[in-house]
Amino acid sequence: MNQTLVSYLSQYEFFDVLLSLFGKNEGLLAFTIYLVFAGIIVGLCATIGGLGTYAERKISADIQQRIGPNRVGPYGILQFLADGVKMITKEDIMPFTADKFLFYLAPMLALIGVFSTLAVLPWSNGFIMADLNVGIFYLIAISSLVGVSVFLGGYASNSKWSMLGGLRGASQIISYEIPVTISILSITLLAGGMSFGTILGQQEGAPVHWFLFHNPFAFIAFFVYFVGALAETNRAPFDLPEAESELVSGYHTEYTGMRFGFFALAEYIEVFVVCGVGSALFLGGGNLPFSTTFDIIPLQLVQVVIFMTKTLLLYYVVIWVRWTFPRLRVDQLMSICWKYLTPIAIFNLVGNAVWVVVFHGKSIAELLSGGH
Amino acid sequence: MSLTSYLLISLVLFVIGLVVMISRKNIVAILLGIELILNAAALNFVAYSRFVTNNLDGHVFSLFIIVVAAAEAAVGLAIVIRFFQIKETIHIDEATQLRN
Amino acid sequence: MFVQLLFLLSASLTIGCAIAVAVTKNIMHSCIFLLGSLIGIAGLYATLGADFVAVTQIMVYVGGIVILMLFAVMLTGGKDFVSRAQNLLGLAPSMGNKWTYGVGLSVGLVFLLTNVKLILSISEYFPEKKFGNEFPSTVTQIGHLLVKDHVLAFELSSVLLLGALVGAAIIARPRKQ
Amino acid sequence: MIPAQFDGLMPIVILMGIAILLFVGGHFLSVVLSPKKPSHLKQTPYECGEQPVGSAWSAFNVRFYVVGLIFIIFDVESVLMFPVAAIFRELNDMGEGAYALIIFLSFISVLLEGIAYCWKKGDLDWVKSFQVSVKNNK
Repeated sequence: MNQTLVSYLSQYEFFDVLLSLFGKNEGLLAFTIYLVFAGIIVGLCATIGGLGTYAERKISADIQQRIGPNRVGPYGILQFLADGVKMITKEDIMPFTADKFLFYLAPMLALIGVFSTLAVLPWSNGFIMADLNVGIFYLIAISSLVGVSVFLGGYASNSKWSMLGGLRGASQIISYEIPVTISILSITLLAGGMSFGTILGQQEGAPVHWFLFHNPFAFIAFFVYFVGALAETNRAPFDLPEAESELVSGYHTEYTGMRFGFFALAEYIEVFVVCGVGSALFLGGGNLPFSTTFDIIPLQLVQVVIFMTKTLLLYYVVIWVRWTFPRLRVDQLMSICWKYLTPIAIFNLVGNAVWVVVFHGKSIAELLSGGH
Repeated sequence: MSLTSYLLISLVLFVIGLVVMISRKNIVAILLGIELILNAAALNFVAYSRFVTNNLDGHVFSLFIIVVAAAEAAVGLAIVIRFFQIKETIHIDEATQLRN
Repeated sequence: MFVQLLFLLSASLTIGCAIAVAVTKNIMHSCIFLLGSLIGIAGLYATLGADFVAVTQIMVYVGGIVILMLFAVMLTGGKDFVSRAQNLLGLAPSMGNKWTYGVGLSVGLVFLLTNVKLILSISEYFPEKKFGNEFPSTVTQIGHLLVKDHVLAFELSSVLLLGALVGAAIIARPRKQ
Repeated sequence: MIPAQFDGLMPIVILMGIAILLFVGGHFLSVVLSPKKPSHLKQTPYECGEQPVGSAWSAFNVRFYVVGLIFIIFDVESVLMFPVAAIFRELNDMGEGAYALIIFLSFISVLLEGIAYCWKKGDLDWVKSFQVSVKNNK
């Protein structure tokens, strides 16, 4: 059964007060709650995306021993607001050869694809807007809209750089979806379900219960997932679709102003989402480091903080990787995906299946403690 | 929201798919029509599974329809690409080598 | 209320985009409208309580087939083909002439009307079922069906896909000239 | 009252609506605030200062299609594996672990055959055609 935010909140007393305030109209109340939370989450993610651009520049400056942005606000922290204002007030240029309809549609598809994934992102085990039965599967599926939007963005511009970037981007995103999907499949196999509630419920308590440490195959699966997720979000060292030294700016060469801003926003939120999924699937998500049956709202907020910490740490690693490794060539990109990651991911899947059958789904920690 | 409404949608979708297949001369567009028709069939299966039977066999059938549609699209588009390499066009009227 | 709204939204998206597929001249736009239509069908599946099938629809069609079609359009000349493409209003049926077109249309109309008559009476026999509040996960049931009742189809589908992969790769592989 | 399984659909629809509203709103804002001085030169596609020759919409290399082809087959197979993986532990607890494992492994082995075939035939090599032509020239 799908657990949702509303069904979670309905166990508290203030829900009844709210319900009477809405004249016993549960549908309207649910709609309002979802709307408010969706607004909060989108605002939060947009801020994180904006701060992501700032963090990226600041960290890269740190790595390259520069100062980085330091003019707008204290330590330049308001830089992303200045960038946003600049993007809104930029002139909107569209090539006269462009396919106008698709040119408008592409950034919108990217936004829809990324925002829809936020519905199932588990901030804590109560604050998850919709804990669908098909949670993680839904997330993979709907985020493939981004691949379509990258291709369309490249196609619609009718510029050679954009076209090359779009084709490369689409083929890269779909290729790396395979190792990512198969890694997630092995976690589904270990957890016995696709909903984030089930997956997080299996990892409660100390870090040894995380799926990362469940068995050696799951440990490898995390790295396959992470590398695949880097490539799927077009992050360096897999940023070939927007390689500035060869393709100018890739699929969004011709995009200016607000539409470029939407592409960038979608990309940064997507990085956040894949980091969040990584931390929920492998690193225990927002689970407290001890088991408790006690459940109040402040404890949930602590969980949100834990989840955000893990996710932002992964986010930091993503940025760190970007400024450490050189970019790959296209042939290396494809051979890494199909000749290394996919066979390794399939091997992990088989290993996990055998592990579940042989050890009855027990993790290493359980086996060790059971042995005593 | 009854079975009727789903069947009507499925019927309309099927007819539109048929019209696309008949009226377009681009082979890729004909494949688009086939996808619409397959989807109409799959929608019927799920609707019947919800309203008529009490099990999920209809869902499994739709799953297999989607699988077959993927295989069909892969092979069909490969044929289209090969056809284009030979004939330099994907006009359906150019596919006349088997005539006579 | 919400489910009805979702149904109306999905149904109008499905039918509207399907009509757009039929009447758009540009094949690239047709592919995108097909994508809209397929997402609408996923919404319809969701209103039927078939969450797994809905997500599969999005995953396979949006993530796979539509991208493949976009690639194929690009590989076969892309925009250049648009000028030669025939649409519904161009009145150039690919099979037969205007006369056969007219006969086909009238026969189709009769067929459609009888079908509609048939379909409209069907809900008297199968009244609408209310969803129970606790709903068993379709994923678990589909999994059990796949490994028990439909295990042969499940295994054979992998063989089918292997055949499709090998066949399509042979056909599409670039050749040395 | 919304049935439980539709309750989860509402946030998805709301988020999609927010995405569309954000797009439209951002567009509206940029239309109001941004300058409008179009010129022919500004609106030509960027090609590093050169005059663009021809359209970018031309036929591309078929390798992209082969990659998409391998992808879609794997995609569909992983879709079919998801429900089986989700009940794998349940089957194992029911004592049918070996049966489930055999089904699962035979499915995956067919998948592996596919990737092995493509690997052998060189569909996974991005620069295969280049290497062939170098060999022929020697």
